[in-house]
Amino acid sequence: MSDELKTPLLDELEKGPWPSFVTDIKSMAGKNEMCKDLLRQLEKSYEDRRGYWKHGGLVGVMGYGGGVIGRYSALPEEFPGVSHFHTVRVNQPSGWFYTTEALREVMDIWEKHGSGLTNMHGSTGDMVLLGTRTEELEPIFRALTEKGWDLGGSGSDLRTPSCCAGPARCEMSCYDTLDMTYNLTQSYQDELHRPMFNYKYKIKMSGCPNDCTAAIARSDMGIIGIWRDDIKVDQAAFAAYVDSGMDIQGAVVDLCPTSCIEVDGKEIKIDDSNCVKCMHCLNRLPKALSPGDDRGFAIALGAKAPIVEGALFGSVIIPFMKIEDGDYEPLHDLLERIWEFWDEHGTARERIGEFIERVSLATFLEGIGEDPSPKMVKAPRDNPYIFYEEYFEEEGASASEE
Amino acid sequence: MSDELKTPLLDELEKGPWPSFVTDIKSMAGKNEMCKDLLRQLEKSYEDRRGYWKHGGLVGVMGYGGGVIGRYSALPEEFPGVSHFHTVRVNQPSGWFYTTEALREVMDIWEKHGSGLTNMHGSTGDMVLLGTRTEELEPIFRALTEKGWDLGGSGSDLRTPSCCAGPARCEMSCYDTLDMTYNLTQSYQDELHRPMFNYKYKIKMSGCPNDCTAAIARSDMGIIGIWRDDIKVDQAAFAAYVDSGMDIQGAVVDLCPTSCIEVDGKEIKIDDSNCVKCMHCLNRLPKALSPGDDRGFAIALGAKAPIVEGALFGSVIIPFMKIEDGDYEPLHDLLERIWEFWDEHGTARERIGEFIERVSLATFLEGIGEDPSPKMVKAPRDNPYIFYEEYFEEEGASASEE
Amino acid sequence: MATEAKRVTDIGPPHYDKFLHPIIKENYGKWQYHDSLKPGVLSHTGPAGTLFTVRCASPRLVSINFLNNIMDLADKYSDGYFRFTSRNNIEFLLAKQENIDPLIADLNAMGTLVGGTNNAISNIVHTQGWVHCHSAATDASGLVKAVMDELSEYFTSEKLPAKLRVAVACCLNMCGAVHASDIAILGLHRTPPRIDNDALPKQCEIPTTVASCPNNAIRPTSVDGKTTVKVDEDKCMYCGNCFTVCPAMPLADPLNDGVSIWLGGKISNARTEPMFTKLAIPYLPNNPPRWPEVTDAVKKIVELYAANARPFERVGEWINRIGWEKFFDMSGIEFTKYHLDDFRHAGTTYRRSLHNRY
Amino acid sequence: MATEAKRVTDIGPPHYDKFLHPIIKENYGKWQYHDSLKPGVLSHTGPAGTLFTVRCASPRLVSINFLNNIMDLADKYSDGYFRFTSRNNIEFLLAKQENIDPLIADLNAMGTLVGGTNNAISNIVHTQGWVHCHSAATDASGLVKAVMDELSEYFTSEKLPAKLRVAVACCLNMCGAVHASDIAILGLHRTPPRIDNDALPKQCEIPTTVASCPNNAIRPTSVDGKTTVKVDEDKCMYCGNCFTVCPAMPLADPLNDGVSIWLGGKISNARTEPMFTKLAIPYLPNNPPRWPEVTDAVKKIVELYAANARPFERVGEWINRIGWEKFFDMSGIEFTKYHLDDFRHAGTTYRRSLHNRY
Ligand code: SRM
Ligand code: SRM
Ligand code: SRM
Ligand code: SRM
Ligand code: SF4
Ligand code: SF4
Ligand code: SF4
Ligand code: SF4
Ligand code: SF4
Ligand code: SF4
Ligand code: SF4
Ligand code: SF4
Repeated sequence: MSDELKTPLLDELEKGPWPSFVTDIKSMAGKNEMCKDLLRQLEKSYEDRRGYWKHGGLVGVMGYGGGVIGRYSALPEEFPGVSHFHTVRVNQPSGWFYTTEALREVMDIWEKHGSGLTNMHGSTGDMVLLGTRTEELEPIFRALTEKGWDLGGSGSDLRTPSCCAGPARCEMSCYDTLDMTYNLTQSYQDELHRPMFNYKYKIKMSGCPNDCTAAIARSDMGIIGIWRDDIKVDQAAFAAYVDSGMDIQGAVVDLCPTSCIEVDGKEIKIDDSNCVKCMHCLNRLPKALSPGDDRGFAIALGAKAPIVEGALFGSVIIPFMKIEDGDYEPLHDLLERIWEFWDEHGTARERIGEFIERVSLATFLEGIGEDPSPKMVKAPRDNPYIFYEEYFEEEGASASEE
Repeated sequence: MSDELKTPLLDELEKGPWPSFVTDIKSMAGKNEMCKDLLRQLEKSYEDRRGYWKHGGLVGVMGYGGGVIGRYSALPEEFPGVSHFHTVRVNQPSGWFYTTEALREVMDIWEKHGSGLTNMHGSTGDMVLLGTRTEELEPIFRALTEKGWDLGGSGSDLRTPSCCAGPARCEMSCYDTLDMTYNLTQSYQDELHRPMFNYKYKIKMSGCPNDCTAAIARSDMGIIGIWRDDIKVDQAAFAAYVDSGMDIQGAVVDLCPTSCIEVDGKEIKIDDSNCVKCMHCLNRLPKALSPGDDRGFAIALGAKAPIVEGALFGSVIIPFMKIEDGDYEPLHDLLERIWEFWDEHGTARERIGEFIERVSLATFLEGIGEDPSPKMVKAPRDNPYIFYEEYFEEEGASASEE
Repeated sequence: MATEAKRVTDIGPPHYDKFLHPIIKENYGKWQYHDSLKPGVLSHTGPAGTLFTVRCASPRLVSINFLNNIMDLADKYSDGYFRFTSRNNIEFLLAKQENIDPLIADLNAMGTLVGGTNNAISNIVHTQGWVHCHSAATDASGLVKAVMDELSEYFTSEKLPAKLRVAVACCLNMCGAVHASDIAILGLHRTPPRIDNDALPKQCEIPTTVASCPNNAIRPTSVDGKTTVKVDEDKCMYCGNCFTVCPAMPLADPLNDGVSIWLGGKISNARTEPMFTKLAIPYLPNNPPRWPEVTDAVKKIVELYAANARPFERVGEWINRIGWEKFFDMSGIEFTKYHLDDFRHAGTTYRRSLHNRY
Repeated sequence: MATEAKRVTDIGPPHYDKFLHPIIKENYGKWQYHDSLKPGVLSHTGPAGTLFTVRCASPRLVSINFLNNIMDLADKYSDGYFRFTSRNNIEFLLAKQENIDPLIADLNAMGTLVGGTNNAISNIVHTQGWVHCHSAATDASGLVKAVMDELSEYFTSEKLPAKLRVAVACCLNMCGAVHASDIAILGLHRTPPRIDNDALPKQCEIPTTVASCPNNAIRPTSVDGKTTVKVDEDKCMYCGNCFTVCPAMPLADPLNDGVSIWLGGKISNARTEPMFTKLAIPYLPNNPPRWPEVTDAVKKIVELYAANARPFERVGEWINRIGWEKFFDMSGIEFTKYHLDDFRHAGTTYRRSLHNRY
């Protein structure tokens, strides 16, 4: 087919202030056939208003079940450059912090073995190398591992954990999100690379309830920083906010969901017993307020997109936990109890959130050996359909478990 | 069996400040064998901690399918006085207003033909005559009708409509609850006396959102007074409340759910466009505030107790409607559209609330010929599972209904 | 003589008109405002003058004797006009203010109480219980009497933060207001139905019976030749719906039937939207004649509420403000797995945010 | 030579430590507060000093060329240290405040924008679309470009009442944040899957395929001898879950695939609990390359929000305060039967109170 590249529709997307992916891909089209045919097939999609990718096939690297998304063009004759166009998911570093030196090494590999296109980053958090051929997969893997990189997750496995900047660049962080992400990723390499679960299991870590990684909405296990004691107040700094003329009443006091803030002159009083740790006052007054000293995290299980039972946010299963002097053992133990119970009683393609709803929270808690707490619910049940387990055997006999 | 009455357990319930039903029933026991055996059987229930009534049998009066609840003792030999102990439901007058003259007539009939015990009133609203024999039913019915009374509902029929004091004794009333109750009861005598529905259908009428008949919680069709224009304000009367030293801020302003009240000195300002007609400010300041002039009612369908899908409150199906110069035709028309659709597509023992949830609100509205309104929901759907009906047949063809 | 007369049907109730006091007729739909004179006494004023209402308690299960005494007083003080309320209290409708106190004196003399208005505990909406219903797991009238004896001071005063509505029902059918009351007392069965395999084939329609179970716990089966049903006991949550349609599946079990306590429901739209009642205490023993465990529990809750809620805060509004966890702490009521919803919309009750008090 | 080396597996990602700027290492976990210097520029201060962050936009679908340009700037201004955000923006981590403006100038020169902080519209969380996914009902990168061209002024300024998070997904799988965003743009199929009866028996597991349907619309059947499946079109809501497990059931339909607009979701716990996104516009035509109907609709909503919401009120918080009905009035968006929920917990969305604005 002719060498020139005609993409009138896509060219429309080179206009406007927002950086253009079309311009960028075009800049590669000279040196890379894949990019050229990608643009051509995409132009056709724009004309016909439909995609031209075949349903993903199973491809990967030796000994791994995940990390690669197979992708083939539905029109290989027309667009040979993208007859194969697989994705390689590379496990990003904690918090997406890089040095140019390290990332250049990855890009050199990718320039050599693939389309040179990427997603920085995928929605789960991986560094996504977009578009290569089956025969390149193994060489890419070797080259990456030599430079200290490894693949991320895909399929029914532990998905690549990700976290917010946390302690590395945020004063709100209630635990070390970067270290926990590194620890869990390293501790569960097998679960990450070899799909053995009922379905995907995503872990996201946010250092506080602002939840900058959307853990409560987008991860099967959201680990979100929280504190148990009182908000720390620097009254001098607060007075400075007052002096600055900021509308403390409107911007802070009135917006506290539990109305537990009082301002008396230049002094702020917080009724911490009614504070629900929403973060708003800390967000508005970062110099005056900060999370307490008794910091840790809560764990919310089961968030997911709507397919198939409807979208779910995570539900609080562990209201509070902390890592004491670097010992992740209790967290690993919990994670393994959860996986074991889900593995044993869950069905194929049943996310943990759907699983908990099906077997019921009470059953799930018993299954993983945790006690019920009112912190796990908005309110107790309002229906009378209670499965009583204690009952009396005969006159005089006392309550007994079935 | 011996004539004396030994009820040591029940006697305990003669103590204490609250009026005692035991003392009262005992006062009848002299003249009425039924009362005596009722106390005896009840005493046995208190000893054994269980009831001794057989499952209701089908009894009634000629040509009626409802109005009587058949009841037989499970221990007729032991307690012959209550071998039959049927309930007769007598349709109460609108708003439970009586004259002694009229009620004495009913009581004379009941003294002659029954136990002399009643429930004033049953939870649905009927005057409940508690305890008589099958052979007395027809005579009771004749005697009642001669005095201008008729039976109420039971079984799968229209249940006896009831209403609050409304315009007869309340300044909040937005429509004539007594008259509508009378009108509907008289207009649907056949539906009330001859069960032909899938299940019971209860109508309760409250004159305003205070809902003093619990229509939103206890009736398949709750007709609840509401107004559309602004709350009427008597600023002088409001000033008087201020002068009285009442805590207007704490008791009124701060409790408005949409914060639409402002008090400026002795003047009250209400942002009616944000008022959700909750009634709280009117309740606190009845002399200063009253419902607007554009009064009518909203209709909420589907309230019920938990059996079997869980309890439901009524959902707003008609956000606003009014009876113009005594013409109930539009309301009758609506009611008949609802019954017809429910009758045709509902299943046995499916209450209208369960029915709407099963077929979906959209389908139900189409079925009865009403348009969707945002007033019918808290918020639009959050799931993407939309059943589109308009679609394109072929290039150029415009949207068409399936 | 009466019974000779021609039989008439479908005449419906008498027209309300003839039961309305003259003052009511004149002020009908024109009432301007109401006042509260003292607990149990209201006045309503309209262009044609003021009507005084005296409200007294009724056990609801009442005899002709009781009603005759009431009617004698109505004749004496309110021109024979009176009414019943939606909570089964009795209201005397007086034209003369000076009749109020003598009427109250006579009512107290006949052994009833005046009150139930404004921020009071009004009469308990309740049901039949062992007095009349085959389905009852407990008695209703007795429970009401035992509980109101404890709470009567809140009926005759208006010292609570807001109205407090109590309901009693004797089985899960909840005839009344249990599902939407500030405090609800619910009798329940806690063991599966026992099947009478001889009676069932005769008395029950198998398909209807099978269909009646919300949890599909009922399956058809045959026992020595007869088609009957069996219940999967792990799936049964004792709702009793099968018994309602099939007499041969009784649930009554004196050893295990019990009483549960529920909280925080409301019906009015005042301030907050209507709310369902939520589980507080899953099981208390069914202990007639005075149910001490139940009355103690209810009284403690009322006192906790009275001491902590803000003005005009209903029980549910109060608990929502402080949070259920705090309520369980303050009340000392144990939070158990039974409190965790596991029915249709259970997921919507889970805490799906970080909003918690620590 | 590299490829000769022994093959290693399961080494995981590099330790984050080596990617942290020296100032970060010293202030690690000890940060005291942050400041906003201007749109896109933040400073974080700790005992060991202050770190400056400059945030620039990225199309996310980026080539080595783009990344090399970025990395050249990182070498030039931030000692080679930089990061990506959870919304795919790029953050340069600067030790020297004086580097901020030159860096911004170079970024603008290379054709990107600086901003996205505080009360701005940040980058759009999005997905693959026609660039890489077989399931796509629309393109993602193109939609994002078209929409952000319209909204860029809100990226480079902080003039909105609060943060405004936009998400795009190209099918109901919603890879990303569509279900919980202030504004979400969702591509969808609107006709049932077309079944390839020749391919299906070979490519698909019948039980899995049947089980995949949330609405039980799929039944096994046999077409000229081969076992395949059929779809009850009245029950199908085009979710595409069957296609995910069975390639022989494609849903793509250029004539009917379209775009929908959703509103009012949020993730943070700030003030209010997280909220799901709700349907605003059920269908807009799928109109590449610039989707004018979609960009117009989104821009109108943003402007309505900007003009009416209170400070720090997210889109969903604003709509909840004024009520959805008022939102539909103000926006002129039509409320249709499609807005009425009819899925699992539909009943919980009904208005079950009298609380309405008239
Ligand atoms: C690449 C990525 C989108 C992107 O452009 O970033 C992606 C791409 C796909 N997702 Fe996803 N998902 C991606 C993040 C998500 C997220 C967001 C997140 O992880 O934070 C979600 C919503 C959260 C969740 O997990 O529910 C998500 C929910 C889904 C679903 C619905 C699953 C569900 O239970 O609701 C599917 C369907 C499935 O699992 O079969 C799916 C399936 C897919 C498949 C594999 C298509 C398929 O049906 O097999 C897509 C491959 C596209 C391709 O050819 O490249 N993807 N997917 C994201 C992964 C990149 C990475 O590893 O970093
Ligand atoms: C008499 C009364 C209780 C009372 O003491 O006041 C009553 C008594 C019975 N109700 Fe009820 N219900 C009574 C008001 C209610 C209410 C309250 C209301 O109407 O405001 C409810 C809850 C609201 C509702 O309708 O859901 C109510 C919900 C039920 C149910 C559950 C129905 C449901 O769909 O949830 C049943 C079971 C059934 O229908 O088979 C039921 C069934 C019964 C039966 C017929 C027992 C049965 O299973 O067949 C009871 C007969 C008892 C007896 O022997 O006298 N009763 N029933 C009330 C009728 C008196 C009257 O006509 O005025
Ligand atoms: C007489 C009666 C209507 C009837 O036709 O029988 C009635 C009468 C009045 N109600 Fe009611 N309500 C009556 C049952 C109800 C019910 C229904 C129920 O309890 O089952 C409710 C809903 C209860 C709930 O929300 O759970 C009810 C919720 C109200 C409210 C809202 C209270 C709140 O703040 O939630 C008011 C307004 C107020 O009291 O401030 C109210 C106000 C009133 C007023 C002040 C209306 C007026 O201006 O006259 C009447 C006297 C109030 C009082 O008793 O303190 N009425 N009222 C009912 C008396 C029952 C009783 O004997 O105690
Ligand atoms: C860099 C980043 C974390 C990361 O590791 O990548 C981040 C960083 C910060 N976030 Fe965030 N948030 C980041 C994604 C998020 C997300 C996740 C998302 O958007 O998908 C959320 C939840 C969004 C939602 O609620 O839907 C998020 C909700 C917040 C909030 C709560 C806003 C609110 O009032 O609802 C705050 C507090 C604030 O801004 O007042 C916050 C505050 C902050 C602060 C001020 C924290 C701090 O003290 O440093 C950081 C700079 C704020 C800013 O950009 O205005 N961050 N932040 C993410 C930047 C994304 C971007 O490029 O724009
Ligand atoms: S989640 Fe909290 S700790 Fe993490 S970046 Fe956001 S605000 Fe900081
Ligand atoms: S964190 Fe939220 S709830 Fe707690 S005091 Fe601050 S604003 Fe109030
Ligand atoms: S519902 Fe309204 S109108 Fe009826 S009695 Fe109660 S307050 Fe009065
Ligand atoms: S009726 Fe309720 S919502 Fe309306 S102004 Fe009064 S208090 Fe506010
Ligand atoms: S609640 Fe149950 S037991 Fe009590 S009257 Fe109603 S049906 Fe009978
Ligand atoms: S009691 Fe209820 S749950 Fe148990 S079998 Fe009968 S209908 Fe089913
Ligand atoms: S949203 Fe759908 S189409 Fe888009 S990437 Fe995810 S699975 Fe593919
Ligand atoms: S698209 Fe969804 S609803 Fe339709 S058949 Fe497939 S799985 Fe079922």
